[in-house]
Amino acid sequence: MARMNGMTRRSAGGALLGAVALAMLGGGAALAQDTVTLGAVLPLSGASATIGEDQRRGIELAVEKVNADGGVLGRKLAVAVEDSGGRAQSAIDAARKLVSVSKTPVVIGEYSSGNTIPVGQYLQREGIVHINPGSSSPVIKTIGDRSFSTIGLDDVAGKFTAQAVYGMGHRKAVFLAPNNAYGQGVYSETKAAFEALGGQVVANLLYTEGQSNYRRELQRIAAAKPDVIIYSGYGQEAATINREAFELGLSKTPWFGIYLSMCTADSRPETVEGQMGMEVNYVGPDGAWYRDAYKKKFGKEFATTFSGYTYDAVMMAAAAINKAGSAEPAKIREALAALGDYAGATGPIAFDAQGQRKTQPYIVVSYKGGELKTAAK
Amino acid sequence: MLSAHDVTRSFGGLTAVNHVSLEIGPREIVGLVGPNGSGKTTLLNLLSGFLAPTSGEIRFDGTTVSARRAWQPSRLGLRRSFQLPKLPARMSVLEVMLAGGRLPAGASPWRSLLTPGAVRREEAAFIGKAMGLLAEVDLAGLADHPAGGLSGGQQKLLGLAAVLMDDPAVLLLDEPTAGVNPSLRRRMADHLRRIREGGTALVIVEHDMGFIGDLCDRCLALDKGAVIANCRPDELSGNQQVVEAYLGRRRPGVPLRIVAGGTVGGTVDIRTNGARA
Amino acid sequence: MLEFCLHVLIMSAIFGIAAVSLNLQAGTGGLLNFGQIALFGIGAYAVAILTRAGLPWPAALPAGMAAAALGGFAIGRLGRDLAAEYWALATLAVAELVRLVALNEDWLTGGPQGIGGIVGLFPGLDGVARALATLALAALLLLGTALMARRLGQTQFGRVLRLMRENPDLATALGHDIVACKVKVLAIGGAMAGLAGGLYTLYLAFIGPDQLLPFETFLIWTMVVLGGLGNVAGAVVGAMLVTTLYAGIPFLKDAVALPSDLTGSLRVFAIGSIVLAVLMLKPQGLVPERLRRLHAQRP
Amino acid sequence: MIQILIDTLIRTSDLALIALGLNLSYGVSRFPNVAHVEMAPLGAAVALAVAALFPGGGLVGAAVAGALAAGLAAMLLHRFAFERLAGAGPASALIGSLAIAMMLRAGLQAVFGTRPQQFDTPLTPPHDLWGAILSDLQIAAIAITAVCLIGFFAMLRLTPLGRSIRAIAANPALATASGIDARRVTLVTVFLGGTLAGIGGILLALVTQLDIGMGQMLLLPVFAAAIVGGLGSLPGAVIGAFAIALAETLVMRIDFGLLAADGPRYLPLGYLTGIGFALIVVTLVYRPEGLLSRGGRRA
Repeated sequence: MARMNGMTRRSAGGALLGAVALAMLGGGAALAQDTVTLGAVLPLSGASATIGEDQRRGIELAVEKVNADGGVLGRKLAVAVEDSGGRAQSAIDAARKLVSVSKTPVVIGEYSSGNTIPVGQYLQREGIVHINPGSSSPVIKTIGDRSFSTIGLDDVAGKFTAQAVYGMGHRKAVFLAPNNAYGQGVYSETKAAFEALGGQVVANLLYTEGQSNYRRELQRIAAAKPDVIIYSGYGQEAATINREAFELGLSKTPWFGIYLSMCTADSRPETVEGQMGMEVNYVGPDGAWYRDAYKKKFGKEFATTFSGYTYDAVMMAAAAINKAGSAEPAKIREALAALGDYAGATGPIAFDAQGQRKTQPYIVVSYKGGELKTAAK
Repeated sequence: MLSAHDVTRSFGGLTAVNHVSLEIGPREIVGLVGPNGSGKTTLLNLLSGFLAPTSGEIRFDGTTVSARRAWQPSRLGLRRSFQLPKLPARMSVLEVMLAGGRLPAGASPWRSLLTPGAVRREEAAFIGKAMGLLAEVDLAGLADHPAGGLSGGQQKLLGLAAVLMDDPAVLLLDEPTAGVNPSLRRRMADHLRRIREGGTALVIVEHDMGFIGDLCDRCLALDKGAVIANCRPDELSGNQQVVEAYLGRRRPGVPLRIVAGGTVGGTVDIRTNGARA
Repeated sequence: MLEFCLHVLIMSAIFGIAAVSLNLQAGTGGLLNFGQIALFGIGAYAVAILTRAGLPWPAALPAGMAAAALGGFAIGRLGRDLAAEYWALATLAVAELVRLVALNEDWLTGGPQGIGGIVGLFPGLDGVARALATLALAALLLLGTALMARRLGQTQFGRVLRLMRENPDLATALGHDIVACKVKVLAIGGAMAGLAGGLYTLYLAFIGPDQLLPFETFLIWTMVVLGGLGNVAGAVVGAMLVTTLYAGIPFLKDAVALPSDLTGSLRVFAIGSIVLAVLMLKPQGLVPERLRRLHAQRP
Repeated sequence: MIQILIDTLIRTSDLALIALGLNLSYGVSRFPNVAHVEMAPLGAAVALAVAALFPGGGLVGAAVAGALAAGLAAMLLHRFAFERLAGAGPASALIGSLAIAMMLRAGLQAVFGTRPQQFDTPLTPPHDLWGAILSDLQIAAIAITAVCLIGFFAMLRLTPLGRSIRAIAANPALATASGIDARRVTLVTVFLGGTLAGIGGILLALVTQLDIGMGQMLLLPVFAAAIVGGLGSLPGAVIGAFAIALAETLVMRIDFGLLAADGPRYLPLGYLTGIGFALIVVTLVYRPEGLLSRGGRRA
């Protein structure tokens, strides 16, 4: 009897595995011939799920735009999005699935440097084009010749921020950012540039994301009595921080947000009134359309800046495929490298010799009356 | 061999064992009797090093028994059994026996990996010994059965047999006969006598006065944590203090119910039992 | 497809080692180690740091194992006389502290960016050949670990561990120092987990603090619980099943055309429900622990 | 000084109700229920949904609905999962509760999305209270927490239900023998525990925002509070929450630079969340029964 039982259980387990195996085969066949499919690995679940979802929406907007404009090579464009769960291992699993099963010539991803680097290294080995839309760690440069970034790496953003803040006359700054690859990278670059100019970063507060309150971080800022608070945060944390800063009376000190639209997306307008910050192109004369398009489609401001970079990644890949006249990875790589100046949602994009975004024309913006406005240089 | 010097143990405000001193000589069989809650099991736990005394000292074979190293007395030859052994369900009877033996090669992770030959030889000798002991308690046929699947009485016998794997010098037994059927009980007494012949001293906590009377050279009676009598078993019923301890404020003549072993209860009238002894 | 399958197999083997390690601690020894990923992580980071310093991997891997064994020793000493569930929570807290150190001490661990660009296994080989060589190495090490764990389970050491799991008082009464046993099994389990972590780092050429989240410990527990606590083969089977399922659920999404933002939740939900179903319907797992019949083996 | 006290009180009110609910459930179910903290986002999410569906219903109505939903969920989980799991021992129950926590989190994410949401509460300028700064909502949260605590302890002391709960927590067998319907009282107790966690979650969401992942962030601080106070001890949970809050606030504000006399030097913020973990470890090692224990020191 017990034996019988064991047998049925075992065969039940077998059936489950069988179903998965069948799905694996089916997944490969499901891709129709009249589409060109790119791949994307994004953190749709786990700690960075908000960002991953914003990235996915960027892809959705881009695919719609490309197909409305006639698709690629006369065929429709599709992007197969896989979830990394924010785990390096799942990210690589996903990339492998895209490459060896879905046969995508381009894979876009991920957000965390910790996942982007191994995914990029894997794609490099496989000869597949990798476009990084979200990680700004300088290590990305070393991945190889098949890896491109549509996001400016930390050194560019840090230098711009330092100059802007110094130019406003602030000398004593505190720095507040999430304790992750992004926050650390942008912190060290900003600090170096700001101190080279003669300023001083008196406190660096890299906070753990997802906390219920940030009073202790903010109390430390108050204790340091800075001229300016340079900060960055994703919609959710930034909203809490801004609210608590307001309630602590800290909003009297000038705030400077790195990617201000991201910092203010979920915040109450009263709490961020008067904040200054740097931003990519969304507010500028030729970038606002992206923000409007996002708002129109999803009914809300984007929660992070990362949707625009991902949008640009898909658009550039599509442009490269059209230019190459082929969906072969090697040809796409060449076309991407030779694409020249591309007018993206996040401003003009051109790659340097290492495939990284050469320049990023940031702008200084301010938050007034519920919206972001370009500030005088 | 084993001695307690002015040992006291209290739990919170309650004193379970109160200034007890005792001495167990070689090859002696000593019964530990007393009503429920008189501190017998606590004393046994103290003697075996499972509990630390609040004050006083317990010495075995020249060394102090310390609760911080409760495993040590057992290695030195002072072993104990449990009222309810609760044997593992996923270990065989023979495995439990082997666990009672001292197999240094197999117990070392290094040697068990690197010297399989030595481990096998060591085990072979102990398996022989274990089968012999199992035969004596009628469990040889169940050697490969799960130990936790045995009946309560069989588990007790197995617990006892496992303890004997290491030829202890002093054996502390907590109610060895509770739940064991009467025919086995008699054989167990014989068996314990033979163990004593082998050079082992025994301390037995027991409610069955017949069993105590049959077996013990000497009895210690406890009440409220203190030793109230130290005499031959047959002198117990004549000891006014002991009788009072058992009967308490009850009217004489009312049979006294002594619950033994938690799961198995028995009604024992101390006077009839005493008379039989 | 072939390469993807090889990858899943390599991952199964690596996590198989981690599962065998946890099975030795939890299945055989009854120790609810909820900080298993810390031991894995110590090995992973040690190998990453050493190979970055120029040590070749055959030297770095044993060093990583030693570091993780020390970690196991430490958490064993820490919980000397704690009750099982309390100790479990303590290990969870210790694992989080280890992760915080990995996250914050960037001079050593690279901080949130982790350590990348590690010279991995078999740099001379390419593509499928490299995957095959890696798989052979990982499978060999898994086999070695499993045989070792099985052997330890059969001898007196394992018997005492099992006795300790079910009745620590009885083990003590029979003269076994259960604290020493606990520390030993955690050190051995630590070395095994460190091996898995080191292999993981070498294979992916990367390690970062996100790999040390408590969720990873839970995945390893899922493997062991699913396969059957106390059975070495069960741990290996569990590791294969969970790794395959985890890698395979996205395919299910393609077949059934689920929106991609749901698959993430679905995957986590599926893992949770498998564990729950096994615990409630078949608590002994797919490959239950068997009784070791010593007597019958001998004439 | 006042500021530190206020900050501590705010953090205490984050943790106290949820920790109290945890210890309340532990008292009757005897295993550390990891899924308990997920009742906080669940309650808050339901409250938010109700507030959105019935805009006229008012905040109080929505909060009551959310709290009751959390209590009901805790009770159903106990009735259909934990009763059975606990029968297989605390290890199964612990792992099972981890699995359920994962499933709840994944389910909440699937239904409510990953993006945090806010209640529509008025934003008021801060008050200056003898140099300490706090807002109306924070005052309200502290006050509501205090009222809930007082009400709960009064119920425990004064009502027959409270006496039954205490009796079962102290000695289930004896309580059953004296005629208490243990199963029913246990279910009611678990319901109360879930409700308390739900209220805690709603307050958190009111003061800041609803983050579906809030349970994960609360897990260790809440367990730290419960363990520091003594698992199962009800006043202990509140005192433990206060102790954790005080430790976090103090350690983050102590200027270690004063000792070395070279400018302000604080503990890196990255370790803030580690304070709770460290306290768990320290408590378990030196005083496993918690600050408030009846048994006194270990032998």
